[in-house]
Amino acid sequence: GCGGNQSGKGDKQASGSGGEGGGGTFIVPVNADTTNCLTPYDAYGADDRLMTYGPCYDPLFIVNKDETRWYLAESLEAVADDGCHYQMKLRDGMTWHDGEPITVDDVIFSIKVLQDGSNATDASNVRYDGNDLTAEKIDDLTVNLTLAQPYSAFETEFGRLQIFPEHVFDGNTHIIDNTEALTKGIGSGPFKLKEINAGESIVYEKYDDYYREPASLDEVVIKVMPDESAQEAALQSGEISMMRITSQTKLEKYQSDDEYTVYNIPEGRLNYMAYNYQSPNMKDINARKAIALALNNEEIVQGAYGSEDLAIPATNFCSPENLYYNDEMKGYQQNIEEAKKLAEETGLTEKTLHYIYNQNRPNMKETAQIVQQQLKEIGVSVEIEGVDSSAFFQHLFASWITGTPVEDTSWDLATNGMDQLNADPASKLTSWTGDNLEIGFYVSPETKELWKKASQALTTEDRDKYYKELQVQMNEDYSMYPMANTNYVIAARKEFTGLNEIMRVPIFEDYTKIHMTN
Amino acid sequence: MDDLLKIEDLKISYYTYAGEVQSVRGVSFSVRKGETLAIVGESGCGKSVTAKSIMGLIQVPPGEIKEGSKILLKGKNLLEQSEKEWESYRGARCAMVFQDALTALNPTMRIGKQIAENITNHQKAGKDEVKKRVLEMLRLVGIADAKGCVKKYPHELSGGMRQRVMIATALAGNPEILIADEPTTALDVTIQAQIMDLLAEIQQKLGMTVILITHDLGVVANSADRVVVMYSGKVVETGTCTEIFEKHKHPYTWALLKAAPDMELGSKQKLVAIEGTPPDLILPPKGCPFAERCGHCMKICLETEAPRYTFSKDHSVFCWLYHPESGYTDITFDEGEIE
Amino acid sequence: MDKNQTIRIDKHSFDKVEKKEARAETRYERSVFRDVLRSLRENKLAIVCCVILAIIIIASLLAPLCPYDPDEQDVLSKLQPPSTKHWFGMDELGRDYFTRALYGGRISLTVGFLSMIMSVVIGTVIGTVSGYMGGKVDAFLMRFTDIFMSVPSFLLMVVINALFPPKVYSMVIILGLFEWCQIARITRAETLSLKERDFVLAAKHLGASNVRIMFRHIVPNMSSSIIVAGSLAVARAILTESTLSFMGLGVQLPKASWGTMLQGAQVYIMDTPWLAVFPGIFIVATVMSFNILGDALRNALEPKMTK
Amino acid sequence: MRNYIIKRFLQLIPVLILVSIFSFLIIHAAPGDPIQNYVKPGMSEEQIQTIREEYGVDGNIVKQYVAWVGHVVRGDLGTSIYKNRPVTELLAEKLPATLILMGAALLISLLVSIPLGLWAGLKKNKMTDNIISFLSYFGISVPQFWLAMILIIIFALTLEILPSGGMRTVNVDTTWDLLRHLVLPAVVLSFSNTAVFTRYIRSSTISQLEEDYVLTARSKGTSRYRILTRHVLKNCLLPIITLVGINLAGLVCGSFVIESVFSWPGIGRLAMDAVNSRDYPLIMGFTMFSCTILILGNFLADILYAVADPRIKQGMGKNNG
Amino acid sequence: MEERKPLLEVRHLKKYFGLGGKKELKAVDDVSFVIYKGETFGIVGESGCGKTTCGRTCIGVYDATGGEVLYDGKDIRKQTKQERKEFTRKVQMIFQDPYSSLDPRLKVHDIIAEGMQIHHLVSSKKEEETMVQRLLRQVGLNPEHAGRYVHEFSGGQRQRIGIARALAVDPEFLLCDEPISALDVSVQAQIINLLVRLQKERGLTSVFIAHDLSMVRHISDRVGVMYLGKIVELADSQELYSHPMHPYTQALLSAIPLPKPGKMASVNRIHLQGEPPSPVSPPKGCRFCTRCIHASKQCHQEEPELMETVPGHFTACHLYKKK
Ligand SMILES: Nc1ncnc2c1ncn2[C@@H]1O[C@H](COP(=O)(O)OP(=O)(O)OP(=O)(O)O)[C@@H](O)[C@H]1O
Ligand SMILES: Nc1ncnc2c1ncn2[C@@H]1O[C@H](COP(=O)(O)OP(=O)(O)OP(=O)(O)O)[C@@H](O)[C@H]1O
Ligand SMILES: [Mg+2]
Ligand SMILES: [Mg+2]
Repeated sequence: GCGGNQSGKGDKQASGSGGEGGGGTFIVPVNADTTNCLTPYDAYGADDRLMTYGPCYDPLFIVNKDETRWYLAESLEAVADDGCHYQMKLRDGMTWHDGEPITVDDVIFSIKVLQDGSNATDASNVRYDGNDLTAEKIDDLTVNLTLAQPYSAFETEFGRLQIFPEHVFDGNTHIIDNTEALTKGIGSGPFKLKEINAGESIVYEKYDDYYREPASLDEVVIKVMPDESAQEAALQSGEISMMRITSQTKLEKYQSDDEYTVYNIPEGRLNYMAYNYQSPNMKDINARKAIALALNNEEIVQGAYGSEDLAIPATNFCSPENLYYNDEMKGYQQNIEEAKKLAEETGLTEKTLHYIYNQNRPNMKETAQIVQQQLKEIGVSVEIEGVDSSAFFQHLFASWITGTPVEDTSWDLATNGMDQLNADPASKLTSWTGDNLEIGFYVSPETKELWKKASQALTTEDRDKYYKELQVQMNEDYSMYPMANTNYVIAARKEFTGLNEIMRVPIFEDYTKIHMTN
Repeated sequence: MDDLLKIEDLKISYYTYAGEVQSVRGVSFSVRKGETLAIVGESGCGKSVTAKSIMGLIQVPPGEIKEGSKILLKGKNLLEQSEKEWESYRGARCAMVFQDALTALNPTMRIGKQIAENITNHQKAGKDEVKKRVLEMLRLVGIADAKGCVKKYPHELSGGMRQRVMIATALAGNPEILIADEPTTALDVTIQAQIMDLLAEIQQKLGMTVILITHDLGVVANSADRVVVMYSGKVVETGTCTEIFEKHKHPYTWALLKAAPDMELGSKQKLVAIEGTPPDLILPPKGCPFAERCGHCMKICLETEAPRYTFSKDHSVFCWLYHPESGYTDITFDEGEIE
Repeated sequence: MDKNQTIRIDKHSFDKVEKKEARAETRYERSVFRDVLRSLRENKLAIVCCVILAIIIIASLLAPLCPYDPDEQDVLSKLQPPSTKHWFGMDELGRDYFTRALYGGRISLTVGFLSMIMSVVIGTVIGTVSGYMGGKVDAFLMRFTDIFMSVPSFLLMVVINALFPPKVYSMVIILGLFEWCQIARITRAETLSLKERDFVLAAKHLGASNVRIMFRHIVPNMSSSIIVAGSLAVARAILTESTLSFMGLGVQLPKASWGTMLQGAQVYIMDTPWLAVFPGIFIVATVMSFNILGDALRNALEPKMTK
Repeated sequence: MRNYIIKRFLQLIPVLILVSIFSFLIIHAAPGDPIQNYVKPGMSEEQIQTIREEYGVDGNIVKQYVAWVGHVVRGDLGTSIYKNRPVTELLAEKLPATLILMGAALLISLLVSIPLGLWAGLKKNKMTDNIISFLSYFGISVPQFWLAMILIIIFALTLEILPSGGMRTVNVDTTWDLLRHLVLPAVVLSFSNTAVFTRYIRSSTISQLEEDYVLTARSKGTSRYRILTRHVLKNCLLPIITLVGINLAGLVCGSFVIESVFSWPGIGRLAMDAVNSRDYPLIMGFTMFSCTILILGNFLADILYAVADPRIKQGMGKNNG
Repeated sequence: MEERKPLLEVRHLKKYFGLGGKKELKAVDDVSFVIYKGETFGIVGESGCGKTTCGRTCIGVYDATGGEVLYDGKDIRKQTKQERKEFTRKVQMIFQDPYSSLDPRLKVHDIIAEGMQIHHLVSSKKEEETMVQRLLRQVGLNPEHAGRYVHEFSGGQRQRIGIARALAVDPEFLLCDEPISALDVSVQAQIINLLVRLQKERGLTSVFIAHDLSMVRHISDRVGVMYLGKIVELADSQELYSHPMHPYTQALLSAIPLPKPGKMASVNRIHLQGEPPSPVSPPKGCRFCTRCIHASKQCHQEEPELMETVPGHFTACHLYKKK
């Protein structure tokens, strides 16, 4: 059978008939307009982009806490034990959507594009602690990879690279201006591009020559829908097939509604509150401690998220999804008396702290307001300001972004989130612990030292040891306040199944797992 | 008597925020076929309202024509007509020319169309026929370039031309009665004379009945057969033109005539002024409306409305001075009498 | 002949009445203010609006009398529907929604009023000076006004909003900044016609200075237009504030304005619609009342209508 | 007439220049570095500088402005920093959707407000008038986004007769489908304009009905209906032309919100994205674009008005304020 | 009256209004006359012929486009600031429209006192009050009227307030611009009587503008007749009315409808043809030539000058050239 809109109302084709063996159209909403580029060279950190590229491009392989899943790559082996030399093999017989074979040349090309500064993209997949990964072709399917120094997160980072075809760009690694090629969307994944409706939607259709079992769905549509309530309306009217849920009310509503299935997928994300180490108000460790002790994390999570399905209180800089999660840590315990005392001693009570949050992220506003209220209890007044993503990151990561130390004391506290799906925290820490690149919160010299050791350690045991120490150290430094480990919760129309097997959110690693039933 | 139009006890009020404005308070007079009847009186005395009521143009929510008022056209009470009947009456049997021709013409409609409307409203006529008649009308009112005029908009014409167009419009329907409400007030003396001549000429040609409203006694003297003098919503004196100008009986008529300097005498003597202002129509005085400003005011004038005293077939006056007991039985107003 | 049988005539009826000294004037006690009041009183809708506005304003002023703290959270009872205890229910953080709506009214109304005052003052001064002085001054000021009229104000409001921290006063400034040009236009047009009026000419010919003419003769004579424009400006400012808030550019948390409340409610609109309904109704009722009052005032102040 | 048009047109230029300076200043005064989305860790100082130059965001503001104007004169609004595409191209791409929406909204406003306004004016102070007036007050007072949310709940979710957002159903490309998607956003966007127009037409109908020429027409025996259609209508509608010109601003700005709530792929959302990402060239491009629309709209309205109103045509050129 | 001292001399006065573009409206075009101390000078003419403009330009309310106005021998355009202020005190005007010439937002007291305040003619509030009350009584209003707003008054009363305002600064020259044309017949005489009385009492020099010829005749010593921005005839009023020379004056006088039935027919009515031309494009030659029954070829080409045809009687017409 096939999907389509022959059923009743024209806009309900998402829930239209799919045959036993599959079919159907799966419509995914994204918040930002991603229709202007279909080449995954700039996907870093932007959820919407990740979702957009997902159906069309496959990663090389994905390293998870428990397993490694192989996609375009067949194997990755260390060819020396200095932690710097690897050899990767691609699967045989894979083709791009235009029929050209997928080879090592494409891998090397993709690496070069990312490393080419003129493309202005993030190279963290292929550049580690400032040093480029080098690749050397052995044959069409084999490539040798060399690192400048050992890097614990290499496999995690490199594996998720979504390569793109060299021939489309005629081998020219400066691709940013090549609008035509960028929107061709010649990918390696289970779905190939059917049409782009600028600003509206991207329609992918099943790619029959896929190197694995072809997908069960006929089509995947990425639909641009910035407004959350519009998304919800669309979900209910069947115009989209699924949406992300961020509040307890909705969770309960969809859980109890037969029309929908709710999937609860850990996203390995930590939401934390940063103390601005540059702000004079936060320099004193006791000031940070006062704040940490004043907060009741349980209540914050309960208030802002409302359900364990959405988030659990975090105790620790790493998330439980992380390889080196230190599960012995308990987090900070609320102690109002102590907090009051410390706040008075450090003079916090006389000041007004400035708290910023990213208003484009869910649950942050609520968190901020609860923190504000809780700090009021110990006599610390806080003014909060929601800023949009770009301005927010400007505040938090100015030094990191520009590569030079930037003095920013306009804020004291900030809530942010970081995803740690990558099983190894190294890549995150790269940015925080580079030589002059402290971001947002306080990083002590001891922490830096520990990180260096951890990321360059060669054995898992060593890494585990150092990372666990690191977590304790950061806790003692009061370098940040871990708040919540969140889940990615999806409500999907009930005819779609298999969403729990997409493995990673929000990337939707494997669209072939999604089926449509009647 | 061949009264074409007879108005009996016409009472009209307007309801405003300030209260009920009794614009017309029991006016009666009649118009004979073929004559020119002038209504004079100062501003706000109810001349226009009376005229509008004859055309059935009183807006009913703010205004109200009181019970008992009658406007009889050949014996038929117009006030009992349906709206449909009014529509076929207006323009065809009775037409009106307004004071300010600029505002009275639709600014965004060509002259020709505005005139033609009066024709097409009342008779089924072909396009060419209508066109011909429009041109004929324009020529009748003395517009030489009738063809060019048809295509113009009102603002492109001078004041005198507009007034002519107004007259042409009114005449286009071949009405029996033409009401001219201050047709020349906005115009200069020389143009005024032209327009008045034109009206007289047309009246003679077509044998129309004309009701001329004005406050300029000079205009009246030159064109009216009979005159109705109004003051504060009431008729104070009626008579033929000569009777009014030479044998006037009402102190107001007299004062009105004396208020203008005499061109003949030309000396710098003091003008005869009527002191005070006309009464407020919201709370009109219960006696004679002019009593407060009248040099002959008697106690009874302030208390009771004056009855009608008739002096000839046409001449009658509403004034207590002519009551046999007043002691003024035979009054002629000389300069010395009222100071 | 004589139809006065019913009238009693006695001997003294025909006594001549001596001409009285110019009698005290006939009753003319009508004042503009009373006319306006009378006309407003006749306009039932306007009365209803006055009452609604009065209730909203007084309630907002009396907000501190509410038993609840607008910021106090009770996360366990969040998103409760309206009940006798919490009239408008609880919001997403378990705060009493009624109390917040009242405090929100304080902000929305403050923003509305202050920005109105700002735009009225700026607009009137610029419009009057421009219209009265004419020539180069006029050309300059009007080009200046044109700029404000021609830029897509909303976009710039958004940008400016990012520039200033979203405090109440910055909101006021931003709204005032883009509202005055309308008023400047209106006052300029009126000034142009007023300055040709004979009484201005008379004052000028008496040697009055420009400032005196502008502020003693012209501005008072435009007061009705200014009042009307002002009432509409309040309405528009409240609406724009709520739209900005809705776009996430509102006042600082945890303070609420009706707009920020709506923004918060938007996410929950499917599940807890009352969160959107209550502030929405407040906005509509207030803005509508100001609009209706503005129009009623216009009618009342229209000289044609009063006489 | 021709001179007037030319003169009036030339007057637009200084306004556009001033607006551009003004917007440039404001936009560049906003905090946030436009290229921060663009700079990625590990980039060198020179690379960053190159990028700055490329997007015209280096050097002092005067230099930036001059450079920008230089490009604009050549029809080049620069390259969007965030989207990395020519601004003109981006605008052109989104323009049809916005124009469809704005056009539909305008059309609805006029189609609804003209009969309603005339009717209300004719039945002044009667029940119909009161109801229409109340509705139009409501229309002016209701926040658009709020109305949008409510209408979505009613028509898309409860009654399920209209789609809740977007411009087309995926894989369906019919006009009918487009119309169905257009209904709600266009209605919401037109709402306040409809209300304003209705009020305006109502009051101008009332005042036109009080004009002397109506009395003249009646004295010719013209029926009420004919007076309304032949005499009053045109005179009432003339001022609406200007009103439409002025209200274009409302349409452009309204589309910001509406397009976001209804996921309408138009220019408004592009602008919001641009603001959020401090995409200076795109913001400027958008500002200049909508400003041009507004100015041209008003210009056209003036000309149209003059053409349609015989009184003005003559005195044209008289007011050069 | 041999020793007549000129108070206001007008020489070749021009006032054009720009209509945008190159078009100009020549409201007053090359007008010269003299007003002597103590006299009343009347100006008549059809509406729109430039009477108001002429009057206002003479007293400096409008800036002249050309020509000069000498007041007491001094050019009013070359006044110092101080002189200008003094001039605004000495020269006052009364307006045509009693409704628009009084500020509706001010009380009568403030309207009348404004001039005194500006020129510091009173030193205290008390004095100001007495002055205002005296003025009100002088113009026939009650002192208690001072506390009212103008809209509470009738047209005639308003015109009195306007007169009181003008008199408040104790002027020596009064421009009366159609002070009665907006008033009812019954009130006109009141105002005229008042003006005549005040002029006599205060020895004012005045200009009286009207289109009502009989009123002008009643009040003026000398009269100028305007047509389309020009003075076409100027003479003693007695002389002018009894021996009008310019065809236009003749037509004008003959067109006045006399309130005597049958009178009109006896006078030889001159029927003017056509409409007055627009001041934007006045005819070449004599302005009146388009409507004049005597118009000759010369009239269409040459503009006649204002000449003294009879002693004290000036006419601008080619008919009288030879004399
Ligand atoms: N539509 C109206 N609403 C309220 N009052 C009105 C209306 N029309 C006329 N009046 C009042 O009725 C009275 C008589 O008015 P009318 O127009 O008949 O006077 P008039 O004699 O024609 O005066 P004029 O010479 O000024 O034209 C006036 O006091 C006027 O105020
Ligand atoms: N401010 C102005 N701008 C342009 N034209 C003007 C202005 N004032 C007067 N005019 C024109 O100048 C001419 C003379 O006007 P003015 O008012 O002096 O005439 P008037 O003789 O006083 O007429 P009326 O008897 O109607 O008062 C008229 O055609 C008039 O339209
Ligand atoms: Mg009248
Ligand atoms: Mg004049």
